[in-house]
Amino acid sequence: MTAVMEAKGLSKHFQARRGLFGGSRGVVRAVDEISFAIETGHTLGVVGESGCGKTTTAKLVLGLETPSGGSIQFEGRDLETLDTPGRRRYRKSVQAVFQDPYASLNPRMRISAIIAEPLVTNEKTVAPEVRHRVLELLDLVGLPERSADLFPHEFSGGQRQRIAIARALVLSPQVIVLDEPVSALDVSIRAQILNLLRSLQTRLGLSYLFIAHDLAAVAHMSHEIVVMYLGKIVESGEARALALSPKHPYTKALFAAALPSHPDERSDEPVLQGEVPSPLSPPSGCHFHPRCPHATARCAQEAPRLRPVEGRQVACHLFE
Amino acid sequence: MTVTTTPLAAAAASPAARTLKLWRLEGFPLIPVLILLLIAFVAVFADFLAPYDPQIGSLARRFRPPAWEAGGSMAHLLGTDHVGRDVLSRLIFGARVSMVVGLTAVLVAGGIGTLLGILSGYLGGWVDQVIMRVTDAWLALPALTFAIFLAAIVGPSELNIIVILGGVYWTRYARVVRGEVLSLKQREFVRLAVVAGCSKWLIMRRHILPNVLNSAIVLATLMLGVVIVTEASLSFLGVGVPPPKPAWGLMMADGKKGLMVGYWWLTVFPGICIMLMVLSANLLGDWLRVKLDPQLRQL
Amino acid sequence: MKQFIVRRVGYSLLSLFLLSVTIFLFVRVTGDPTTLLVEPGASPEDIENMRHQFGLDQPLWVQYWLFATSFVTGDLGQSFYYRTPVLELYFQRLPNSLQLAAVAMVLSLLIGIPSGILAAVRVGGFWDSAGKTFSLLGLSLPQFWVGLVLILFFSVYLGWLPSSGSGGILHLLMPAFTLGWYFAAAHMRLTRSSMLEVLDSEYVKLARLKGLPEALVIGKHALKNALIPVITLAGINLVVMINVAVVVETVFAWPGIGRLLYEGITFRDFPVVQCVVVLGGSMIIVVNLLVDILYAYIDPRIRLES
Amino acid sequence: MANKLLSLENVSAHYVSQQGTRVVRAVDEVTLSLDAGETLGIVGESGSGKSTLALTILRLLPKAARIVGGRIMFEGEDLVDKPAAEMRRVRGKRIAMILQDPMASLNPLFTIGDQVGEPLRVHEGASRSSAWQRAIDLIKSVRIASPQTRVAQFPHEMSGGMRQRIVGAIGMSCEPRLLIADEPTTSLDLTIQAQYLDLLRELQRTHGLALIFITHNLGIVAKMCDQLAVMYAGRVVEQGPVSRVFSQPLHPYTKALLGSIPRMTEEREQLTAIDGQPPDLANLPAGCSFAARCPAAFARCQVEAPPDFTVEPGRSARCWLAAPTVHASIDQTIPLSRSAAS
Repeated sequence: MTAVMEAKGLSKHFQARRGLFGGSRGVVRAVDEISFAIETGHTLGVVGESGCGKTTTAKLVLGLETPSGGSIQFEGRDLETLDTPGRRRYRKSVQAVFQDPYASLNPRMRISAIIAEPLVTNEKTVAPEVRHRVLELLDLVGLPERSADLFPHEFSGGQRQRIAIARALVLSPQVIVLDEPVSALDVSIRAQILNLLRSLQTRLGLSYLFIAHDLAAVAHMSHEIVVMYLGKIVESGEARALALSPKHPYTKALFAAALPSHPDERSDEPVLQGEVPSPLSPPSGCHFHPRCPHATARCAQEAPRLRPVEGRQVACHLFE
Repeated sequence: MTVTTTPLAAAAASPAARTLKLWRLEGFPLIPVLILLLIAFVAVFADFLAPYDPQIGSLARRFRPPAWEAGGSMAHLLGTDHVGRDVLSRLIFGARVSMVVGLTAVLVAGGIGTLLGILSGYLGGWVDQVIMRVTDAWLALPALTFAIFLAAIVGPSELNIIVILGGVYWTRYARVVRGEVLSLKQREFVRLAVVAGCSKWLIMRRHILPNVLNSAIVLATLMLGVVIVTEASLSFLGVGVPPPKPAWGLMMADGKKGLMVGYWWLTVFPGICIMLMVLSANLLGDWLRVKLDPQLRQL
Repeated sequence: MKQFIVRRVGYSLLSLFLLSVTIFLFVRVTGDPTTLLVEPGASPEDIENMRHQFGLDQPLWVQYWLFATSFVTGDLGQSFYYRTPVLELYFQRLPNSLQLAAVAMVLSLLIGIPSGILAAVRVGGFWDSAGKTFSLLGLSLPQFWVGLVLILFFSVYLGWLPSSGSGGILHLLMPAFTLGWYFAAAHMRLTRSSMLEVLDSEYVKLARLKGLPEALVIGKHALKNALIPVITLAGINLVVMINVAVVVETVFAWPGIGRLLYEGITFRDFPVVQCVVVLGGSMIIVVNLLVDILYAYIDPRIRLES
Repeated sequence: MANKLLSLENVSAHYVSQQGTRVVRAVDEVTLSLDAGETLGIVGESGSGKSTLALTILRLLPKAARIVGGRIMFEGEDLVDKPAAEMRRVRGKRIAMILQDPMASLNPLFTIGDQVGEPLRVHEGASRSSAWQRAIDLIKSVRIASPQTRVAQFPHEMSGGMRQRIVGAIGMSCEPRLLIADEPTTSLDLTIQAQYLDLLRELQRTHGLALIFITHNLGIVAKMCDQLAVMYAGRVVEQGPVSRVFSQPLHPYTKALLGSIPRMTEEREQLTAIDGQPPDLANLPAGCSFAARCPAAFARCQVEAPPDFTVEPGRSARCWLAAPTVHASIDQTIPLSRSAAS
């Protein structure tokens, strides 16, 4: 198994400073030295609550933000060291599908132009070829050919998300970042899109970075899962094993808080108390210690590192 | 695997058809649009429509009342002014002045404002800071006061008025457009365009500009009314279109002296013209705002 | 909070600076400043003297320095017409403008707020369209036209009210109404839209769900929230009113700052024009600053967000 | 029927457009009932009419909508033709409701004590000081520390979790018999959502409340509810005890819905996708409104809308397949997934 993409010690810090006379108000470590790998043809799921850094991670991978530290390696080469053609190739190989199907498509462009935009921008292609490719993709995502000449407002949410997927595929990328791709859709439509994404993965050998707050959807889609809390990875490992027997106290609490899919599965685990602290002033030591039922004095002082535990990575002093 | 979808027809046809229907039915401001078209028509064909030269009168025929008043005649349907010029002819040529000044000033203000608003909103950083600080400073001056100040410096002429009004009003445009751009910038299709490798300029042209156009049009229509009132006010105060050119505001300023002795037609008729034009522009703008741009409804 | 105020004051100073630069540049760059700054009909020697006095023979930045320092020290020049310092003239006229603005403001709030509330509560109904028409007229009708029609009606035909000048309350009525209508329309629109927004909020829905009588829902929960932006705008508008009354004061010959500006234009008395513009802009910048700081005291969320 | 806390009988609420040409049947012939202390989940997708149903019970429909038929019996009284002033005394006192966004539900300009005590003052004529005292007790009862100081604070001085609890306290202030929660947790993070559900559960236990959950999330129903009603296109297509409906859904829509959610506990290659879109409520088809998307539809479904078949006591479905004669063979007639069908 080879990793198509690998992040090593990746960080993104934001200066909490605004305007001309703002002055600095400290640093937000939105993403703090995280490492992960996306295997070829696999899905890496990222879960965590708001403020955990999962969206920033997606932006870093997409090149929408530049990392403050660490590196991203694509096909074994560091992005930093890539020359211009190399970067262009990277950009073509990594595409995205976002949450809101209504905001993802420019309302003033026809579907054909929307789907073709990445192609036209990046490659010299003649018009008939572009058209051919657009129709091919529409067929691939299950939309009729005549959709090409319509405008976005003529489609429902699920159909728009199919269009967004077609656009992401037009450059035949290797990695697609899926940032909450079904959260905005109705329950009965979600399954259509998840099924489509899975079948595209097997047919085209795509790798996904899948970000969602719906744990069951992530578990369903992913091969590996990364759990984040306040910018750090607290646990990562094989998806099913992690979902069924989480180890880190936060992962445990998170999965315990997930809603059951059947009334017989109601859990009586105690609910995690407290709220996620402000990322502007995260707790010392292990960020999770103020809410952790197992916290010791050491947790408040020393941040645990990720360590291998039973084929998984866990960042917790309990597992040393 | 099979991916099936509903026949598009059901989903596709109905919203489009509904939009068309709404467009036709819901409160289209027919009368205001007709009034604006009429004023535009009069402005274009003023030379053929006006019965007299608007700038030449004879003192022998001063202060003739409108035709239906005692002492009025059909020769001067709406009467004559203090130097015996035909009021109707002056109103007709005044329409040209208002239209030309109004439309070009809005175009100038809209052009500068939209451009700077997009640059400021999309590029952010120091470009945004510079543009917005200047905008803030300029907005602190009430538009009319600012316009008077500029007119006092550069002196009155039709061209100067256009430049002045454009210079005064672009800031309002820039503010609104910038706000719009900031929210568009957060929209996912703009982020996706970055992912697709589009350059900043391409994104501004293809993704930002077309999407702020609606707001810009609505604003332009509403601005037309404001600009015309300002132009008339400047003319009324004597720093607008220089006499003897027939501008509606100027006509009212001239007529003001006659008001106390009962020469009401000199102020009332140009006033009605200004009112009709401004009201029509505002009604059209209000309607467009609701139709084209739900986000501006709160404005 | 301290940081917020420092930042906000910084922005205001920057705005003042940019404003002064703008005014300075417009005067120097467009055409010959001597024609503006030197009295009409001055002899060539006088002009040469003045050029030296204003530093017009110096580099631009030196000129700006002279210009800025004279402003900061309160020296805004002499009026050509009245032969007195313009600042003195300005403060002579200011009380009249304040009087007019205060009455116009009271009128505009008395009309604007209740009609705005009514329009929002009965949205889509008769009062809503009546209010819309009223506000559209207020925003569309040129003030000089409204003024002249009022004069025509109340002074010429009915003879009830004096057409011009200052004196008793009767003199104030027409100019205050003319000035107030425009602002009443603006206040009505803002009251309506802010009320509609508040009526749609979750806490107003919850108030209804609590079973509160409708009068309490609107009078207590909605109104207080909806009026915050209106009162803010009114505060700023009071200062704006002082500075935009030029047309109204001209029509009714009301001896305020607007009238001073008008005299400045007609007598080609440029120092007066410049003074009115500079002080007007500064006043508005300062008021905006005060309102923002006050706002931050009332509502701490603003401090954190902006 | 008599001892039910709440029972809806053939309740319909329609939106009528201004010209009167478009009628949207947002709630259509809904029959439901709820015992004291019980929890009912009403599940549906957006536009299924579930939120309109909640507002119908409280008679707080928007102006364009009205109740066009049926009875809403609450503690033996019909709410439909209660005078407006009396209806107001039901809201907040006997039926409380919690809205989608608990964070935005508090008025920023009034103290917590004022807002918590307000229903007491309005409904029970409590004096300012006694309402304040009871507000302190209520705040304590939702387990907020130092209620004496909290009561005088403003909403922005509290964390999101505390505001949630305050909203719960407001709902409980007059000891209502029924609490309706409309999508109470959609905007919340998982652990915060769990805390909120926990709080509601606790309030229910301590106050003997009946709860109605309006949600699109089957997980909430599975976690919280005793009874379940599934809504589709304005109608309740299936209802019954939660565990029975989850284990043995009668209606193909329910079945597909249950099949479409990914599960943590089992590996599934394919989820059951429901093709197509819900119908336009202003232009419903002649037959069953789900027929166009139903994998098990047959000729009769297209022409005749099925009535509500009671399959066993407390369990019913609007589906021809649930008609007494064919009921036995339902599992054979409805394929689990679309791919198996085609």
